[in-house]
Amino acid sequence: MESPVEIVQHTAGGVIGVSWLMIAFPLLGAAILLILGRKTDRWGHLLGVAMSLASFVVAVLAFVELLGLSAEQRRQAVHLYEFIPGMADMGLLIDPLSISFALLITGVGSLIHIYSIGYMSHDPDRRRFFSYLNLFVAAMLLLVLADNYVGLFIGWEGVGLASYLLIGFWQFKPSAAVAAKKAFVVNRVGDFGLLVGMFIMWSATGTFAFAELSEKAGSLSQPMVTAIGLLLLLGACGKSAQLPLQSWLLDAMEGPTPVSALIHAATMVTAGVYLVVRSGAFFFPEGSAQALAVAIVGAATLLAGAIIGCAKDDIKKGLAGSTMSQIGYMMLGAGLGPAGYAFAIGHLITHGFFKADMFLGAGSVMHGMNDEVDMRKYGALRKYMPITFVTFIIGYLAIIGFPLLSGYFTKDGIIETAVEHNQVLGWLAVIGAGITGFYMSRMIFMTFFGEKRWAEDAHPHESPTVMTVPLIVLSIGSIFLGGYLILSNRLMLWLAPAVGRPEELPTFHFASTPGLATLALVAVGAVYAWMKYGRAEVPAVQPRGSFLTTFARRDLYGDALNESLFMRPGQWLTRIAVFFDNRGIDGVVNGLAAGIGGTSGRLRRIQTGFARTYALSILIGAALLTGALLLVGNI
Amino acid sequence: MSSLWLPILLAVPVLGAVVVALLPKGADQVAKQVTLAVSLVVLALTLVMAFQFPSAKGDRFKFAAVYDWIPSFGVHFGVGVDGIALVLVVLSAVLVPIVVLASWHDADGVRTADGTLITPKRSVKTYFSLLLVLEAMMIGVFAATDIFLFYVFFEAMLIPMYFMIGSYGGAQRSYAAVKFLLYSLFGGLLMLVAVIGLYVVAGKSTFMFPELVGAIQDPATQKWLFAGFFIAFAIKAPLWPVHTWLPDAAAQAPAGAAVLLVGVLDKVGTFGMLRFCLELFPDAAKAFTMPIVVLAVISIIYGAIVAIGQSDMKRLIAYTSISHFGFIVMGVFAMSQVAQSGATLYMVNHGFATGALFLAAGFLIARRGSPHIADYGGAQKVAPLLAGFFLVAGLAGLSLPGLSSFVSEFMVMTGTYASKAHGSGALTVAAVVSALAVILAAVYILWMVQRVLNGPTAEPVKAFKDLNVREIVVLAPLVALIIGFGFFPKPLLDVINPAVNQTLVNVKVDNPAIAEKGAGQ
Amino acid sequence: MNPIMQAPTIEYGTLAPMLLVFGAAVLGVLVEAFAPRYLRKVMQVPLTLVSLGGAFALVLVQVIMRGAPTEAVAMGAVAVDGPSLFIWGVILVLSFVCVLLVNDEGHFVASAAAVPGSADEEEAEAAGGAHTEIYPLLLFAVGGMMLFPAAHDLLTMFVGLEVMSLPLYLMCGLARRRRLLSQESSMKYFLLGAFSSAFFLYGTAMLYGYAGTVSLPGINKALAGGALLDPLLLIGFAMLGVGLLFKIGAAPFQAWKPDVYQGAPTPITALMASGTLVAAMGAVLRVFWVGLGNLDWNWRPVMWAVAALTMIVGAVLAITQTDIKRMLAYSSIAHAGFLLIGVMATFDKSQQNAGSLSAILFYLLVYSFTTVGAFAIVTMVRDPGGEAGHLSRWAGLGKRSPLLAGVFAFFLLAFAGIPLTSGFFGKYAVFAAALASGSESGDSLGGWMTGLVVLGVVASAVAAFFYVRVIVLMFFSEPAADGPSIAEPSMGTVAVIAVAALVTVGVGIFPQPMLDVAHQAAANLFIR
Amino acid sequence: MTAHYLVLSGLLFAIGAMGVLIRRNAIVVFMCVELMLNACNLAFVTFARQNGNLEGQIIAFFVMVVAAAEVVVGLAIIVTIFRTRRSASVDDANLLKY
Repeated sequence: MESPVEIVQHTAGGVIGVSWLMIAFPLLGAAILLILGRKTDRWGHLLGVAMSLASFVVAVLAFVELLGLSAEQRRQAVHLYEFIPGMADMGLLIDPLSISFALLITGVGSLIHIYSIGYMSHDPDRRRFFSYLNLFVAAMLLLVLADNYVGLFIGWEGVGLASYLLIGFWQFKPSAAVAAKKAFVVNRVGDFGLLVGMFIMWSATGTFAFAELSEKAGSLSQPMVTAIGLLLLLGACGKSAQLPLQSWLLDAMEGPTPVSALIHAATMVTAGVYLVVRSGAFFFPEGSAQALAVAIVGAATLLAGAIIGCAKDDIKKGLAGSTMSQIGYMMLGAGLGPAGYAFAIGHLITHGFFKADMFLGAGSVMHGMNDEVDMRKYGALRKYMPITFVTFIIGYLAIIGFPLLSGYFTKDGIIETAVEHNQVLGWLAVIGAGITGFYMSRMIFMTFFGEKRWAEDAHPHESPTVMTVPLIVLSIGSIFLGGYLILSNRLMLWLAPAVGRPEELPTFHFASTPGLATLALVAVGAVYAWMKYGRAEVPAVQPRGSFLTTFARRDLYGDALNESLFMRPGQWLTRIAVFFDNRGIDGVVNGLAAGIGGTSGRLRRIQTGFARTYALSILIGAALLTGALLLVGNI
Repeated sequence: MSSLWLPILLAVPVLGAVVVALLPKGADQVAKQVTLAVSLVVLALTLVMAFQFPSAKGDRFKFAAVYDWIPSFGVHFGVGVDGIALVLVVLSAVLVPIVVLASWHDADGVRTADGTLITPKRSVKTYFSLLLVLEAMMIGVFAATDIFLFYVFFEAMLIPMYFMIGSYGGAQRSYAAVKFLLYSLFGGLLMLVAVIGLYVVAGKSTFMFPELVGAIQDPATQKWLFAGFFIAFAIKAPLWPVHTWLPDAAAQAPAGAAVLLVGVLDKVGTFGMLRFCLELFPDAAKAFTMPIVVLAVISIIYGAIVAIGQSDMKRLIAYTSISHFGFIVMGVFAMSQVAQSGATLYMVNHGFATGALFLAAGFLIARRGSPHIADYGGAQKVAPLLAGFFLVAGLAGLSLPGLSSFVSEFMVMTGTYASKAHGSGALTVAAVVSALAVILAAVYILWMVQRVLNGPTAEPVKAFKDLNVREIVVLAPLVALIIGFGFFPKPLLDVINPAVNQTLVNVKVDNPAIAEKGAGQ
Repeated sequence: MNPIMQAPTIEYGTLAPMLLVFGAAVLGVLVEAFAPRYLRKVMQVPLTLVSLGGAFALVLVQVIMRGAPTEAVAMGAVAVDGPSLFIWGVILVLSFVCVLLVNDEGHFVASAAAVPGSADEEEAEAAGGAHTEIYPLLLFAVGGMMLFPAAHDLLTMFVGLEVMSLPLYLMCGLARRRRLLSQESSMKYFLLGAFSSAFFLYGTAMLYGYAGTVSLPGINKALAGGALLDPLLLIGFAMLGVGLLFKIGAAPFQAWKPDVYQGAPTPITALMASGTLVAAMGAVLRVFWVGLGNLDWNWRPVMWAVAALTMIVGAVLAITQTDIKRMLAYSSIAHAGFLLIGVMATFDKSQQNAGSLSAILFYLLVYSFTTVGAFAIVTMVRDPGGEAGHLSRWAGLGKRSPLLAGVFAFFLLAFAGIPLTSGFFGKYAVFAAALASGSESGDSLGGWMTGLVVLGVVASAVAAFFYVRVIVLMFFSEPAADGPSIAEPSMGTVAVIAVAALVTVGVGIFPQPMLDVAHQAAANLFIR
Repeated sequence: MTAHYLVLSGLLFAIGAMGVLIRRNAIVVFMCVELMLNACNLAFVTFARQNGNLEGQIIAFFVMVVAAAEVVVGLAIIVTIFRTRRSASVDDANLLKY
């Protein structure tokens, strides 16, 4: 799609000129903490927070500067240096889209940094934790700020690495190590798609830069564009845990809770959405095969995630399921073209707030309950950790789309646009909203209401201020942000220079059919949850559920599927290959040697030691010689 | 007017080797220090030379020096470097001092953390003088502009490495050493026939490479001679299915020698393909491209899969290298500027990455006394620094973006995909299939990391000490290079690109779209 | 021809080197006859060395003063031309070196006639003096070696053959240790040698019958005109071939080599492995190229097969040998095969001949020196019962005496033809010559030459295996507790090893001078 | 009419060769070799007659001398062996093999 506004090479100095500082600060922090190592244990976490805040400040300033420019000026490319001569340059693209992400990443990121000071206070490796967090922030910023796919890919893998390191932060737990590896490998499947997509771009256009690509994309043949789109979608699926590459996200909860909040809820997992929106040129026109694919993947995942969310007793896994589902909404939105982009990004931002809010809340709960994650061992906690309770409730209301809270606006936006574009997907999204209502309410009731079901040694208490403050800030965001962004299309207009905009701006109706339907379903879900978990007694051990329940508990058999489709055959293939290499190829080589040796061993027996035998051989030789000569002579 | 740079560069390590060899018995410490000093001098000289390279005169081969050696065979002592050769010479010069430091105690008899002796005490000065001889030959083989001289170094190189593996290696060392020597010797002898054939057929009564470019016109002859050269290089590289000597050799060799073996010696194979197979026999090269690319892709995937199944760290790393060499070969024969520059860059980066990985693994093995992955677990807890270096090296091995090997691998794959040299879509298929290795690489590296570094700390591992200063000094520069070139490969590429363009001109590939693209605007 | 016989003329100047050696030999016999036992050795050694040295000097004089003469002297009986002089020079130096080895105490039996372990052997031992007859015998053998390749007609060649062989037969039986083996080897060598020389002679007779003369040029002339399918010719030719190929030990006539090399006293083995091979190779070249040049399209295919067979047999059989001298014997068979590749590269209509010839001469030079060096080292590794022949005894030698093992390893690498050793250039020269002649127009078997070279390459790869095997034994395996002792080397032995090593290294790094010599020697080919 | 002589010499040569192969006693083997040499002599003389020049006859004399020398050496060797082994059988001497 022709991006409406040309990218202008940034000339004037100002903050945008030094916007690379955004990346540099946390990178520097990570480097210092990793290189100096234990020496920094005492103040390491503070440095981490400082660096993250610093880059937040830069982001804000750049944002302000960008606001100062006219809409036509709001795509500033900052050239850093020549990366691969003739192929790709290192450069940043500061435009509404990227800066919005930068704000989210650094803002929420900083809050989570602060929160972690408290959360990780007892961990001997807190310094290492912060170095990884900083590394993540830097990589994530490179991902969203880069002005070409190579730069984006570096960031893309950088966040993958950070996620790998943080999921496996408690690597002495085998489960954590495995989860980390799984996350990385599954992501690599997506990267494969992204890579091949880039091959095609290069061979077709000879560039990786967003600017040139969006110009040349129009001139490419339709099949080629479709191919690129689908391959990019594969990449997005990997990063954003969309079907069919969703399986890693639930295991990723092995990581410390702040990680789940920052990486696996607020920012990294949404990179897929960013990729799709940023690559709008290859998902154009809306309704094209690849765009439709995006929407379908989104719809499918939002249902799958929701269903999984219903069956989890592990509070973090429950939240992870809902994350999947919410990102499904964003994907759905992103699949609808410019009309949906604004809502997708909007939901992405608000989700960043309320999901982070709830994860941190969950973390705060675990903090109080000796890292217990099983909701069946919770209950009645509202009295013991009020702040956590309130903030969590706000997040909850936001996510189920309680009117006038953030989630309400953004999610509704997506649903309505979806219904306009594609009835089926739209109504599926509505259903998904209903399920969301159920499983989130279930979580609330099991955690904060009902009877105590604690372990003996549990002494729940409110978390320290350093943890509660971020909760409060986030919950405030969860309340107001959505309305601010969506009403009067602020976000859409703001993003327009970057991602374009539909011809006529949508107007938000508070009483649209899908909207009301959504509210109704959510209410139903919530009530059902209350009857099942609020009013009724929650069994301390998981009861054998119906087929559907088991189906959900097993993550829709995603792992089983991967295992039987890829892991097992892969292991067999490996064994066969190794055997073939040792016995087959090497066997031939050694066999050859042995063969020559054997021949030699047999031949030397001819040397009998009897002089007369030798004489005979001479005579025979003479005969042969004569015969040969006669033969050759007669030829 | 011939420059003295390279002759000096060759002479210094040789003299050093003689000095070390002549040291009195028991002067082990001195021997080590002398060796280190000499290798550092060589490094310094090389770097100075490298920085003068852009300004140096000479059309293609700079710092060229040609002296008559065996007039009646038309053999010259001809040396000189173009961009490709230069970066490889630099690679060798960088790795040697590191290896010297790394194998500081290898000949003293290695003891594990719990004090059990793995390898007995052996002659220290022999080891280090061999190392210096090897360095001279590595520099010579890349710098030779006379094909006969190249062949001499190519073969003579085997001997020091043979002794380093054979008398300083692990339990199976003599089997591995003999296998390595005979395999390479066989290839080399076939190449000898081709070399002679080239001389005879060309009838130029000289072995100087520049004069022999384009000397062979008849396609049939080209094919035969090409085969002679290629088989030798394929064994050296090593390419599937003649790769089986590498895992044995690399697994048995002391870590330092393994680094030079995989990091530099094997590059001679891919370097030879790029320099000789392509430029001397362009038509044959084009004719054989498809089969060779197929072999390369097989190496990539096959090597990766077999690597996953290895239970021995060093063997695993060796198989990953086979996979990586597949990439290099594919890049060389993709006949596109991007791919070939990528391949050349890959030769360098792979040297650093695999070098670091082998050394880190070597340090682990020196502590535990066993290369078997199963004998480890939870090393991160007790030796975080070592674990960190191991991890970074491993990530370079799976060519994580931001680390040097990514740039080269990416260039190779993109260049191959986009190569118009063969028109056919076959190359694009090859590129896509090879990209699958991205996934496999993650599996083999991370699974090893998981089994070695993660999980609960195994009993014998608890005794591990973290890296000492010497070991840090060994690994730090490599990791620095890996990260540095990961974000800023331009210096290398600026040197490589012109040389590769020259190659493509001699191969007469008209691939403008890519060629002028990659050449850098 | 006119009825009056004129007195034959003999160019003494030209023949001086050979005559000197023979003269010294006769003198040596007289010494044995008249000098008292305790004086004999004192007189024999200087006599031998001086005569050999003098002869070499005379060869140099010939070359320097008169350039390389190319004339048939002694009424066309002896051809003194470039190749002969080169071969003479090589043989003289080699034999000089071997004499130094022979000098070393303890190789030769006190009294060959005495029964092993009998009383009179005790006594002879006590008396101390070994057989000093060895020196005149050696001189006669050397004289024969000089005459053999220089002979210009088949009769002279036959005489040279016998003069060379008979003393060798005897000397083979003179080992002090392991006398049974020594005597056995001498008998086998004698019987088979005589047998093969009978073939040689019969072949000569047939050719005489065909051509009416035994002079090589005469035969060639006859071939130019005569019928080429005459059975006389072909049979005679084959028989002649048997005699010659037997001497160089080409398959299928190689059987004697391992046994004789193993049994004979090592210094004599060294002489046979170097001198005899050189001489016989020269003779082969002369016969096939001067005498039968016009028949080349006929014999080269056959020679192709012989060369191939020889290389393969030598390389393959060597792999499983357990005795070092036996292994070296097989390796010398393999090398004879490589040399035959060179012989293949010479044929009548070729411009390449000079090149090929010089390649062969060069190969002979480098190979024979390395061989002598290797055998010299073999003499130094001793067990109580004599030399430590069995390979297993060599295990870990590199640990006990690194220098010796190192030098030996170096010689082995030279045999294997690794670059920067003389052996590499030898192989290279021969292979190059073969390919060059193969690519020439007018070569009856162009492609086949390439095939042969490839075969040679494969053979040398196989051969490399057993050389490497010895290195593995010496360096990579732990020494046996009761390992062999290293004899305190005499000056002579040290000198031998030093010379050999020097040639191997020197030629390995700067082959040009030697190549030039070979080129000059081969420049105007054999006289025909 | 020289053909008969040639046939005869051929026969003698063959007989000698056969003898070498068949007989065990070293002396006899050696005599067979001598027989072969004499077969050659016959051939030489015959050809000399045929070609009408004297070379062949002269060669015959040379050969006799050589043969005589061979006898000396040969007998010496065989006798020594006999003294040590108390047997002149060629086959008994086969320590050197393989």
